[in-house]
Amino acid sequence: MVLILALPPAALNGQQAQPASSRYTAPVITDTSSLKGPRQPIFFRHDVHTGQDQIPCMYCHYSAAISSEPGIPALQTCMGCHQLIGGGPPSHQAEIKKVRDAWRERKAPEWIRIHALPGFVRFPHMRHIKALGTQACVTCHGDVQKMAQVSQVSTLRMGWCVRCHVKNNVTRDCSVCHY
Amino acid sequence: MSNSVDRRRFLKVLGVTGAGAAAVSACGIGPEPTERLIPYLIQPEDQIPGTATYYATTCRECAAGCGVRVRVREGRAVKLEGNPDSPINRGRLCARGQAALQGLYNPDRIAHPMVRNARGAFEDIDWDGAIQRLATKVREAQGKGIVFLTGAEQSSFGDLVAEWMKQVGGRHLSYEPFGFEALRAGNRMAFGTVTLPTYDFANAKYILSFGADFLDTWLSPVEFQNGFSRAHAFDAGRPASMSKFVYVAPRLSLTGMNADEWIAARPGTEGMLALALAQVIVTQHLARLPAPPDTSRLSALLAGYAPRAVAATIGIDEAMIVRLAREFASSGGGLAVAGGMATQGPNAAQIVAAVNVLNYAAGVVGTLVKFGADLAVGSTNTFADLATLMADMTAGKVALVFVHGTNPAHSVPGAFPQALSKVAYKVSFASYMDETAAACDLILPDHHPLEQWGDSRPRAGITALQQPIVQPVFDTRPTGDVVLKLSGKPGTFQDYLQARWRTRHTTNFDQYWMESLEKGGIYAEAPTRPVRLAVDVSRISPAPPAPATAADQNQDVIVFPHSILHDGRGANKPWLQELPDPVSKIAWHSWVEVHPDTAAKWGLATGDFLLLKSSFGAQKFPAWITRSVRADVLAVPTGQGHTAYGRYAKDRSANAFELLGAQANDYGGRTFTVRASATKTGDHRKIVSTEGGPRELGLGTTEVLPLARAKALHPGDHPFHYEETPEYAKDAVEWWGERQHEKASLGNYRGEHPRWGLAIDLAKCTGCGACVTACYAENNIATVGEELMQRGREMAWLRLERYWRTDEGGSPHGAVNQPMLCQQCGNAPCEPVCPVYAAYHTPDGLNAQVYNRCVGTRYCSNNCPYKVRFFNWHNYAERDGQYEAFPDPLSMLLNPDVTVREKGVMEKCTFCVQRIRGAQNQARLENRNVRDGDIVTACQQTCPSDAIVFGDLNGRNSRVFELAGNPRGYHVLAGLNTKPAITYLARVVAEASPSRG
Amino acid sequence: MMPLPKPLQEIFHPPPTPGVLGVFQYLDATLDAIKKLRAAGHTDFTVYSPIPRHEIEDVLGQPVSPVRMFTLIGGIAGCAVGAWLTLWMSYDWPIVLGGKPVGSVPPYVVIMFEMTILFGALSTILGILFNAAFAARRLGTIQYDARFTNDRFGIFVPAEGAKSAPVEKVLRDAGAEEVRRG
Amino acid sequence: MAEQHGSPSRLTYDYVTRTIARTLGSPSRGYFVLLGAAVALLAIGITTLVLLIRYGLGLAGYSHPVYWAVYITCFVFWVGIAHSGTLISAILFLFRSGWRTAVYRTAEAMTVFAVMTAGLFPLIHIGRQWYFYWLIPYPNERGLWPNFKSPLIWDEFAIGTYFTVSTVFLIMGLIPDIAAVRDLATGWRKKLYQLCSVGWRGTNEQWRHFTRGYLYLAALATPLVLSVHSVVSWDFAMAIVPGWHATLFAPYFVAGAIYSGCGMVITLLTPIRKLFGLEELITVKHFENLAKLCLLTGSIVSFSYLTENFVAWFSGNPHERAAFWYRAFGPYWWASWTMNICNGLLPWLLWSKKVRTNITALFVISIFVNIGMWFERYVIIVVSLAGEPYTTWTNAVYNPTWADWGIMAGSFGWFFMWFLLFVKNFPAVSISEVKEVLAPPRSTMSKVRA
Repeated sequence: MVLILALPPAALNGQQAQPASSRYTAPVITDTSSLKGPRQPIFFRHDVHTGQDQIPCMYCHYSAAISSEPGIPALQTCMGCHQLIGGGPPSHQAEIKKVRDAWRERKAPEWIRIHALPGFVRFPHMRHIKALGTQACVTCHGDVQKMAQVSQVSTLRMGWCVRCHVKNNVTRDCSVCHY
Repeated sequence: MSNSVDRRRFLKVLGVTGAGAAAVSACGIGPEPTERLIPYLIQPEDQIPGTATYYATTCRECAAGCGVRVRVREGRAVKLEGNPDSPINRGRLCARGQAALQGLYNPDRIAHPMVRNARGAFEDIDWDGAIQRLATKVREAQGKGIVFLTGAEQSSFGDLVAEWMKQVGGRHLSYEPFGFEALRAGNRMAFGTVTLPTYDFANAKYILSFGADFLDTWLSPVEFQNGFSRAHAFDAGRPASMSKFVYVAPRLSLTGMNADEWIAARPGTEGMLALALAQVIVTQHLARLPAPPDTSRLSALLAGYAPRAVAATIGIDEAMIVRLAREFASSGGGLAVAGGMATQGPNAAQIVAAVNVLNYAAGVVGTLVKFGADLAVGSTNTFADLATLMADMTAGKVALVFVHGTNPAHSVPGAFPQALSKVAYKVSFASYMDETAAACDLILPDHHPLEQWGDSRPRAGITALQQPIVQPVFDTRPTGDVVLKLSGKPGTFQDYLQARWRTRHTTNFDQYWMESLEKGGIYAEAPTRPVRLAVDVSRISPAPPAPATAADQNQDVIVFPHSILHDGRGANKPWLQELPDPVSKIAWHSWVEVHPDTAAKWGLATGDFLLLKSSFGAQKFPAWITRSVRADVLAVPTGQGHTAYGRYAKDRSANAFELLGAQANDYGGRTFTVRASATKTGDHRKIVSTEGGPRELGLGTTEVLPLARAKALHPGDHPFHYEETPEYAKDAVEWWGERQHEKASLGNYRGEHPRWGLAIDLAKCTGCGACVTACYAENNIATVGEELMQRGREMAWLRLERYWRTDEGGSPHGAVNQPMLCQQCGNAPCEPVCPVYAAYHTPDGLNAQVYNRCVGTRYCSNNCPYKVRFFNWHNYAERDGQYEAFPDPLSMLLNPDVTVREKGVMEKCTFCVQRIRGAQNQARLENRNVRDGDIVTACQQTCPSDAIVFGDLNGRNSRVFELAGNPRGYHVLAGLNTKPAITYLARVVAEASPSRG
Repeated sequence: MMPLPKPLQEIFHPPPTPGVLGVFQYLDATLDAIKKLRAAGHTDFTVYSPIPRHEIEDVLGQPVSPVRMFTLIGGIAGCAVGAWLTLWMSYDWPIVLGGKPVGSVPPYVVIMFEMTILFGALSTILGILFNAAFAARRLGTIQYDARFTNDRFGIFVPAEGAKSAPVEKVLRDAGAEEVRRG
Repeated sequence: MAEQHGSPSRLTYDYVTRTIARTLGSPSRGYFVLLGAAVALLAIGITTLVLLIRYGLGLAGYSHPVYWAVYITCFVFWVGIAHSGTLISAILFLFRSGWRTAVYRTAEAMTVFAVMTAGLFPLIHIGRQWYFYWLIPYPNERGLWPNFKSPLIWDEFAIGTYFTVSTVFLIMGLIPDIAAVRDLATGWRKKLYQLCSVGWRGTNEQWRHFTRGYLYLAALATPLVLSVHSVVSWDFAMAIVPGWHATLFAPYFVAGAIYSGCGMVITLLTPIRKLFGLEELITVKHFENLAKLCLLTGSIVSFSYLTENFVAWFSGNPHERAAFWYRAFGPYWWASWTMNICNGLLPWLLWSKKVRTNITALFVISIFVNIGMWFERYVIIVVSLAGEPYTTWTNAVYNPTWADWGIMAGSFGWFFMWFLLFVKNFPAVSISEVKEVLAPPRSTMSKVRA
């Protein structure tokens, strides 16, 4: 068993790399009931990880740029950092403890799926990232960097896809997505 | 794959990536409900979600030992493809190999170890308890006779078993129902060696088969088919070198169908014919004579076989014998092969010996017949050994028997179960509850070959490796581990295997091991061993013995191995059951082949049951009336008639092995030709046959060119253009077509696009059916079962149409096999009639079918002249539904890149569009264009004959573009102006009269 | 029944129109009466008949019904809608089928034709309803007899007070079976 | 034959009104038995449909490559039935055929209900019935439209238009009659008819617009009736299946439709006339005229059969020849010969005046006409597909199953249910138009008689 212990550079050097003024600071959330989106088994803060700590999306969802699937990071990826990082506020610490417990018990958390396409649609993530760049996740997934809890912001319905394809003058051949 | 997860967990992990999870979602193309995403604990290093990984391993479906590459997605094996590194199959695979996946994910696999309780029923037992119990039994049985029965096992596992048996004082027996004993005995008679040589079909200039079905069941079918099609292919570009193929046998098999000439000699006289040919060659000095002692031995042997003397007995005329001999010898590389099941009568060994003599006389032993590169299947135990074992068991000399990887209770029905019942304790390592396992006391289910370590030595020089591709699907254990544990040795079978491999390569082993795993084994060319004629060769006497049976048993019945189900091991795989037999086109059932003259005599129609009764047993088979069998014989395939084995195999038709005796014959083999009485029972069955009705018109569907004509073709010739648009209308149609296309280039369609196309060489296609199964596997095509198939509901996107080539009397010489699939027409008739644009033309020239848009008017299929569209009459993906085609865990082999179709939608071939899009996505990532050869369709990939080529018809440098311009090329039903993207290259047939010499 | 609010009351239950109703048994008598009424300068009378008779139309001297304009306009509009529907929708998402042009007029003629008929027929109905309703603005306020849909003809002449006597006389003279005032 | 001056004196306006209004009286037990039978058939159909939707169309007998079968056969059959109604009411109206007045209402009601029945079949026969609305050009989120090049969309427009126009045509004709019934009725019926008669009183203004409008409707319905079955025939003629792909199809189908429609009118009128005692209004003369129409259209159909076969032979196209050979002598020979005998030979009996004026004989013939026409569609659809000679490898084994017959039975139940409800609630014979062909009451004539 090999653990990836290296930390992302941004997480380690973030404070030096970014001037404090432009840094986004994720709020400490006490009342989670008002947040949009489904409640996940672990209150994973995308806004903390990618907004505040500036970890690029591709660090965890590494296959989005090379595969049709973005993949859900393995628990091992979480533990890569959280073996060392225990979190600041107590609420954060509690959630990180859940991660560590899961790792110890070898029981992966069952995330609730938010973005789902019907089985007859193919969405090659890598083609979109290739064309739009690694920052383009927000186009469909919304500003996850500021979401304490991720919710679906786009309809992900066909008309929504097609409008973007038409606007960008790329193919709307049916068999690109449906086969 | 080091972390172990239980099966339930494993199934859940599959949900990891979600999209494409249509594969496991029951509602098919309906929207899926919110699901849970369960991440890996540790991401497997070599797997990227949504991207396939390929692992090399070895196919264990038969003894040929083809290399395979397994396509793995999210921990599931979804497709098998041939391993191009393997010198045996060169990247190709047969239908049986493709279907290995259905063995892995078979719903009828034994999920736990089981033991027979006091009431005689099986109950689950835990592994430790089972092994403990077994250890006791082994201790008790020591000295009272222990036998370990395996299938063909030239492998480390076989060696381990042999070692252990030695340790406990037992014996190891390997048994193959079709063990090629006649070949071994014939080789001993002619050359004094019992090994099985390798045959070099690729370099043969003339092929003469005496019943050897080397394309379907004989020794190493994929390898031989690949070689055969290279020898037998016609290529206008190179100096025309199509090798003629003559088939001598009482019935046409898949191999026989591909012959240029079929000689239906009287059964049993094939050896006499071979010697007669040798006689002509020797006396007319058609080949260089062998060295002196052989010359005299040859003359002595051949003296009595002058064509004139034997012609009447053989049943063909003298002139033909002389012609064949001349053709064979003058070709400068004639290869004669013998020993197929169709000729495995009591004198089969003599026939093989005679054919060996013919090869020897023609001087190809050592060049085309390579002793030295011996085939492993030749070192299994003979049927005589099994007969001895049965006698021992009956006599109570065996106290404990282990059965692994073989099912003798099915192939030797009656005798074997009876003998087995006399054994005190029976242990089975079967993966399925087959007839033998059902008669055992303890079942310790083995891993499937795709789940475990192993190796095999299919032929001298080659050791193929086998590695676990997926997590075990059920609570099974590798038998190797069990044996090691029982023999008190430490470690697992993996350790044992590696230790053995370490002895081959002591330095830098890890690298060597990784390289071997990547390549799928180590491949070396074994040196050819020279052989000489045996001293007593003159004792060869292949005349058929007079039958000595009861007077009413007046019919010769040939029991031949089913080319798809083989001895019956494929019977529980729905892909194989649903794949029609290449010759009879019958699926899901057995049959008996009856010549129309015989049928007329008995008043039989196709489907009428015939009761065959030999001295050993009686079985009923529905008749298939065909001219592809001699009038004086009946032929029955093996494969069906299981009384256990699983839901797809059980109680299906009749077991042809019942007709055979359990006694070994004088060369130690089993006689597969019996005398039997045949009685019409009066029952009738609508057998599932996909064969077309009597409306065969041959109008622009299949084209056949005589060899001489094909040779005369020059690049730029278009012999088949006569059937395209008539001259007078040509200009108008062309002008109109141009105008239409101009107007059609709008929107999406503007700009440069490829036009995907296929070229299919009918001169190479043998009709083996590998492509059909590959298509089922790649495209999640549902199998519908016998009842629905009887109603014409089969879903085969790609079907093989078999058209007999007949003489004036209607007797076939052979057949032309035409793979028929969606032609992706440029002017597709199916498209404009769809009211909702579900069938439409893509910019890259595909005739796409948008499943989720389809409402199911079925107009497209009505308007398709090729009839290659298939409708989902029921929901074949519905969980536990009445029509479910993928019961758990079969659903795990569904391709996540292909939508599983819902009921009520039309589906069809789209040239594996998922592979096209995958290659385009990859090319885009790498900032390049798709290259010719990047995209390989499933059918092309597996085709053992390399008959199918895919590519871009607009790419001037593509292989398919070149083939589309071949003078032999034609379009099916070109007169309809559909402009298909598939170019067929006409079949070429070497005529009966010699073209030279 | 609840009395309706006043403005609605006036619309749905207008006060009866005063006048004289003549019931005729015979067609020729009816025609005679019409001629006489017209000669006497009456234009605003209503003729009831169980079936349409061209003789009545002739003596009334009515112009041809404007319904035909509705039919014409509806038909032309339908044809245009058919053409727009087919061509616009084809080019909105151009998809090539069977090597045919995206906007292919010959097949669309069928749709255009059907739409012509559909719109033509519907606007004809509208025309009938509209015209009949417009003309019948006094319908329901004038006297009616249930026999008019069976076998009697009738003429209603709006007249008040003193003016009704001469009208009554004309109707009687022409051969009215019955003359009612109301 | 504009006016029947010599008609018997009993046929007065009042007699006509009361005779026809009498048909709306309390239903007899026999009526309820018939209605119950129709509803029972409909229940069978609905049950079958539910099973079809649940388990898939595979319950029916379909077999590759016979992908259209009994359902489409029934569809064309019912569309065909629908044709005589509008023909009689519109075309004969334009030709001023007086005899149509007694029969046109029944025929027209039959048209509407037959189209209603026919229209269900395409919905039932598609694989995913719940997505039938994708065939309609409605603005949707996906931005997709239907394909107007597909004959199925033409069909949808043609059938839709035909249903709409024939319905409004029927309703228009009904209005004066409902008013007449209203003026005789009492109780709840009076209220109902009051509502349905939309204020009809037979004023000169109403008649002026009504007669004009009716004329234009008839003028529009005439090309429509010819186009609808042409479009239906193009479902087949536009395809490349030998046996379908023929320019002859449009006129051939239209003639066949009218032929079967007239047959059905005879089948329906015979019992209605008896049950409702309408012998005075619907006379043998009317039946004879219908029979003549049958004879004419039947002859066109027979001629089309000959032409089809001749062209298949004369074209020299081997596929065409094979298709027609298969049709006549293949495994479905019985269907073709049923069709040939019922449609090709039977109409010849109608040359005899004796047969034409014998209502029992006509009734029997009309039933055979219907059977024959059903088989015509069966032969064209099923047999052409089964014997499709392009691909020599397909092996058709088509046999209808209970699911085919269940839906077909349901369609008859559906049709007859509506028809029975109609004839009991609305005048099945036009009151005003029958009066139109009578001599109007004139004082001079009555004086002479007196």
